[in-house]
Amino acid sequence: MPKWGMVIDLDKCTGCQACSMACRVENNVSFAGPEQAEIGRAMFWQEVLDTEMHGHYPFLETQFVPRPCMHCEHPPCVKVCPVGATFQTEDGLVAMDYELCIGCRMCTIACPYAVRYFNWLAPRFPTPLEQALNPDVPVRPRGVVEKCTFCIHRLRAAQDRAEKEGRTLRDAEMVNLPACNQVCPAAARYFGDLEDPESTVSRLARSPRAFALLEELGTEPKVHYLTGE
Amino acid sequence: MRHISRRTFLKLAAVSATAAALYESSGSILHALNLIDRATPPDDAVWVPSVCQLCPAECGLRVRVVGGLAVKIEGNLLNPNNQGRTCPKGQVGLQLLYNPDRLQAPLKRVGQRGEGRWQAISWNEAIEAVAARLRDVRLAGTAERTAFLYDRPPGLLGETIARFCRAMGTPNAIDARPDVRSQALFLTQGWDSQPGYDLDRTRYLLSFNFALLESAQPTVRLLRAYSFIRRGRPGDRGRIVQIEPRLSVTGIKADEWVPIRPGTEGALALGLAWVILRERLYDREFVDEHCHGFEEWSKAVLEDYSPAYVAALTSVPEETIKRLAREFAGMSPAVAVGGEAIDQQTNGLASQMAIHSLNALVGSIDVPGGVVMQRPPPLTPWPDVFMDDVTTQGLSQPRLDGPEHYRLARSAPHRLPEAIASGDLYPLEALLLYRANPLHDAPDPEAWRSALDKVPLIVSFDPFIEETSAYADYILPDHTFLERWIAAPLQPSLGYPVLAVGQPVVEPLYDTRAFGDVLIQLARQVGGGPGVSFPWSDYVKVLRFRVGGLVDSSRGSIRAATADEFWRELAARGVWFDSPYVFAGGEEGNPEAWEAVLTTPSGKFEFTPQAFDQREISATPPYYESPRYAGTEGEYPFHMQLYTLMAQATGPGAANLPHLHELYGLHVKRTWGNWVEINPETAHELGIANRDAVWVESPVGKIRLPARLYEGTQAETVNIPAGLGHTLGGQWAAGIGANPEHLVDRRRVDELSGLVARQGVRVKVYKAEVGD
Amino acid sequence: MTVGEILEKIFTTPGIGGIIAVVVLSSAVAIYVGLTRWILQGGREEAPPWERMGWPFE
Amino acid sequence: MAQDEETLLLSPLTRTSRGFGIFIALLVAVVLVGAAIYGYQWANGLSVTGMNRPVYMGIYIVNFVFFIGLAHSGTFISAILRLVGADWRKPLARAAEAITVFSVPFGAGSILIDLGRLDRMFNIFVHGRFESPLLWDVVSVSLYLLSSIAFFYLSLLPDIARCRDRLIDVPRWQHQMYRVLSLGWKDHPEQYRRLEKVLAAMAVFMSMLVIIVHTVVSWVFGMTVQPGWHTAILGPFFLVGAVFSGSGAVVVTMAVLRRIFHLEDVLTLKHFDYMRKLLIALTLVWLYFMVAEYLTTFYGQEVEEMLVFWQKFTGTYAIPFWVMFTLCFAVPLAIFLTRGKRSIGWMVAAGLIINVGMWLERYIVVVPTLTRPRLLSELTMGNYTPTWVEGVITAACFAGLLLLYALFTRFFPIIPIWERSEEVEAYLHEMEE
Repeated sequence: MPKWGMVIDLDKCTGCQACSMACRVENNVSFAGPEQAEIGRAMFWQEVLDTEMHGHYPFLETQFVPRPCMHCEHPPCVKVCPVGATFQTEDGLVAMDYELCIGCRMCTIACPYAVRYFNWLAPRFPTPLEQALNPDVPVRPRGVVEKCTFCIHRLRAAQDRAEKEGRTLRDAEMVNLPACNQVCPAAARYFGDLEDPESTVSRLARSPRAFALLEELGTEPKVHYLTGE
Repeated sequence: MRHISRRTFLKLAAVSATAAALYESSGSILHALNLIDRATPPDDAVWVPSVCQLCPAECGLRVRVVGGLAVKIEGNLLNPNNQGRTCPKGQVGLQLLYNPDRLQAPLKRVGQRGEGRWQAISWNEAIEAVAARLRDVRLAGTAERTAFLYDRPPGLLGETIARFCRAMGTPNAIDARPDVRSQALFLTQGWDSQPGYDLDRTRYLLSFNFALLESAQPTVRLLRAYSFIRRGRPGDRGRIVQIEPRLSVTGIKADEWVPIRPGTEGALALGLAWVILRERLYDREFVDEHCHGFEEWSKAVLEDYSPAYVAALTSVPEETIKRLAREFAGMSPAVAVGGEAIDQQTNGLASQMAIHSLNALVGSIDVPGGVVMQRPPPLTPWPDVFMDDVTTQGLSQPRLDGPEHYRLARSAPHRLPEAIASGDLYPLEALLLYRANPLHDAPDPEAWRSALDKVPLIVSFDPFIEETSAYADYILPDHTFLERWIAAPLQPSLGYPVLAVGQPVVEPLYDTRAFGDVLIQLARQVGGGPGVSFPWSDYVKVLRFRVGGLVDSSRGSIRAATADEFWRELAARGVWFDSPYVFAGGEEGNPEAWEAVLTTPSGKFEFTPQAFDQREISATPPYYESPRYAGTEGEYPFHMQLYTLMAQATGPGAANLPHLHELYGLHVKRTWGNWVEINPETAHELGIANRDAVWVESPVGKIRLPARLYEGTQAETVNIPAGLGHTLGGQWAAGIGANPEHLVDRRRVDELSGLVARQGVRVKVYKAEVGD
Repeated sequence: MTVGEILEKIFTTPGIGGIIAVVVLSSAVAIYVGLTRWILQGGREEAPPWERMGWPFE
Repeated sequence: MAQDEETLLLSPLTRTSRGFGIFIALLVAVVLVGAAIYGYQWANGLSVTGMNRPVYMGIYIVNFVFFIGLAHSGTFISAILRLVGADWRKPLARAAEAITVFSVPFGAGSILIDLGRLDRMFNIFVHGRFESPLLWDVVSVSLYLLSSIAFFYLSLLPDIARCRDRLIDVPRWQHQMYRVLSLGWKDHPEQYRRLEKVLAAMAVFMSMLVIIVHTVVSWVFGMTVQPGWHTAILGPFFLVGAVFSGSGAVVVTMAVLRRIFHLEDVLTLKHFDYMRKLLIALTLVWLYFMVAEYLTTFYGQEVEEMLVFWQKFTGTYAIPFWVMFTLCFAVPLAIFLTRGKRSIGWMVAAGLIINVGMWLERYIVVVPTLTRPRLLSELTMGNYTPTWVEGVITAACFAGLLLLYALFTRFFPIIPIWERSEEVEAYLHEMEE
């Protein structure tokens, strides 16, 4: 059974946010609008975080950190969900069942990476914008929690295709898998099977530059980062 | 743990959508139903090639179309420009296509100008009405009284507009956004285009205010080049030095940020040259063989631009100047790149020349990792336009905007308001606007308004009602780019010729028409000379005609026996290119290529351009003069720097894309609107706190913005992202942010290039009282 | 299946938690009703007249 | 005990004063408004609250914790003091238990108000995962509610019977009510014996339940790894806080009853002095936990923990934090050591102040942590200001609590009669021999 993971090279990342945008469009995330965004209700399953500026003028430093869901091996969010609306798939993805979610938001406060978003409002796609919705992805109703799925719909489609052709997914096919990965202009992202020691991701994850966010919490994130310089 | 198959997942999808439908208190049932049936897996998905037109980079796209609806945009893997990737703008094209605020049919003004009362009319009516007026202007023998103002027309449409005007017999094809870097390259190398850079092999990138990771184009190519410099060459991480007045995203990602006084970048370049000359670090071979006027130039530089003097001018420490010069000369291949912001100073052209001269000094002209000359695709040239007396007579007239008032200007849009208002030269009968929105993009909207009032006929082709189109008498709405054909040559970057071709990915949503087609229909409707000059029935025919050149060249990525076959293949792939680039210099360089690369009168790189002498220019090398700013230092203590963010698209409707607003300002954490960056200490002295509302006031106007205390700001500058602050243009454009263009004094102009010194404005900043 | 696995299942399997909740609460109700009845049954002889109309707790 | 005292205790059940009527009307009005506003929230979703990302929990959750805490007063007074055999509790026992029975529902209700999809509430029983602290909450809180009702009702039985027998001239429906609710209680010694037995047994059980319930409430936060929450002290601290605010509430109730029912000679200054001493102890214990928690955090100096720490001590939440400290510690202690000794008025003031302070304490526990999530970025740094909707609904919850309480006192003797009557004492005495 594969373990899907991602590697993000912070040295290549240019903070352009194409990943955030591709994710939104691919996953039918609606925009919050000025007022709602101002009070922190904008949703970015894949959000680019900008660390605080440090150093002394003019030698200032900050880092852009693209942050998808870490798809932890030990996800704190899954533990606290009272109804199993968020769960771990066999291949280690932390998925959501929007049908079960009761909107208690335990998962949102349990996730140390703040990757989980709550639908405070009904999704907004003023006509005819709804025509651009991705037919492979459900539109989440108001009152439930949603999050990055590593574009599970693309992954499953690719797996089905491979299955028909009687093979397993090739490392080369990964470049088109999650939308954020496919779009990255700096090619700073890599996606693939961490179980396969030969895959690009597992090789990069072993690099001396590799680290993960909040490793100390023992969540075993499946998103690894490569440091700048 | 559960295994969730794609099918069950989609089932969940469907169910959730139903739930959404049932639960929604907002949103119509129809809308909800729509969500449901959209949540079933598509079997008829197709990918259609297109070309992005949300910025001038024109990346190749692939659009996923399901059941006749466009549902996702990806990059076109075959296009060497963006290699299957896009920037954030590229992702939201569908929000333009399916934008609720699009015009749905041609409009005729019924109320007063700008009053906003319109009447939908048929295309035949519209075209006949406009054509009739244009015809009258021609028949009166005053063809020059029609003017066409355009702003960064996509693909080959610029040429089409030029031909249209020429055919109509008017010299007034006016570029609303003239470009200076191509003038610099024209003077020094005889190339009338911007320089390209072979960045993938550059080891030292000396960027003078070049927005490598923000607004510079071609965007995706540059982002890719950045990551390649960093990690594409094991063991050689490259070095990027960002010289600019504000710490931009590029500066953040660069190895070093060198803050500099706005407008003095040229002086710094000359200071670096001084060190390189004095320490004899320059490429003698290149200078001896391929340069003209070097002696004269270097003498002048060595006399006037000692590091001490330059340090005083630029506020860059003397030591830094020396170090940068040595690094630049020592770490080859190195390139010096001048950004767009430098154009927009009163010394823009001279500065760009000074910066580009550095490349010649270290022999980085047309060598791997250096400057390259972007070759255009071998398109079939246009046939000559039909010249009747009216046309000839009209073309012989002086241009309304009078670029000749400046030594090297090709167009001077900022002079139009007076020219039109006074009518001294000749009155303007008709003004056509394509993607030009002077009431928002240009300084002094008042002057523009009173000028527009003087024009009997104003026609706009905007698919949205924006500030200027609101003043039009007729709006003939263009398709959005996903509904029309386009052929776009690559912007200067890779060097070898690339032509991206886009086609309609969906049926037009509304009763709109492709601008190219409308232009042809107008010409034919006007009849006479113009009709003859446009023998093609529609724009696709024009493209097929021009692409014929590629077929005949029988070069590049597509070879085909017949033109039809070639066209089919081109449409299917969405791109043609002819790689690799052949360098003139370097080890395996091809010396014959020099003739093509250096097309100046001397056939050399001209430090002292002979083009100047031809135009009787008194200026002496290196032509640099200190910048002149609008506003006095006493009254207006800050330099205002305008810049463009990655999330700022261009063209009509570009400010009406909600997704882009929502990730607008990453580095200052502000979305949905722009802001003014202030140095924290300075702000403290002014009693301004983060997020306070402040007034930014220049000698010609003032705007209200939220303040952002940003460490990457020099004490004597403030920075404002430009592009927002629309008053019209759609529900997400109007009233979002403030428009700094209106703080610019259009009388401050670069006397050489004729460009308004958009960056040469001084402002004062003070806290806004509650209520005002 | 080891005890550990069983325990894990009890905690992690969706539905079991619900069953536990229902069982606990309903048994509590049962117990309290039982106790009440037991208390009331103390000294059921010489029941006052108004008790004769047959009350479920009789 | 004297016949006339019993008459006195039953007197409120026979007439309604005009003031009382107005009071009830007011409360009903507030509750109805609250209900309407909840309808508004239902229609527009939680977007009408001030909650956002990352502050995913607001004053609804604060109310939940507070009401559950308040509830413990009753159980504490009646059960725990019953165990230690403090007889002076007897007159207040019921008044206190009433607080429990009427505030737990609003605690549980607050959670439902906070749900994004109330329509799917029953998924908790259909798909419930016991690994989730929320399940523990559901079980323990509902169990607590059931048990308190049973405990309360049983101890009320004999007095309902008394009403049935003594109050013949009340309206028919009221008498009918007594008849039904008294379940045919016959004042038989054996019944009293069994009742005493059961109550004694339940007292033990309830006391344990209090501890479990409030610890579990704290675990909703404590089980996450968020800074400021992920500490073992949270449980005990919540418990102490609960008993603290509960006892404060008891003092207030005592005074109110004393005034309304002229129980000057039933609830004497002596009783208030007992409470005073108890509260002094609790104030100090509260301080002890306070110091223990924050000193540990401060000494450890973990980056993320300190961000929350400073949010409370000097940051956005400094004002509520220090107000909370003053109201929970400084002011009450001062009162108890000085004026409180003699003046019931001051005791009441202290009781109220403590509860305001404790509500603030819950707020300080819940919100600041959420404003400083681990992954640092201004984009995920939150602020939270409750909206008027949350305000109104909160007010309605408190009004609802008062309403139920007032109605109870109107129809049932709020001071236990049987537990204090000589006859019963006598019976039980015989039993022992």
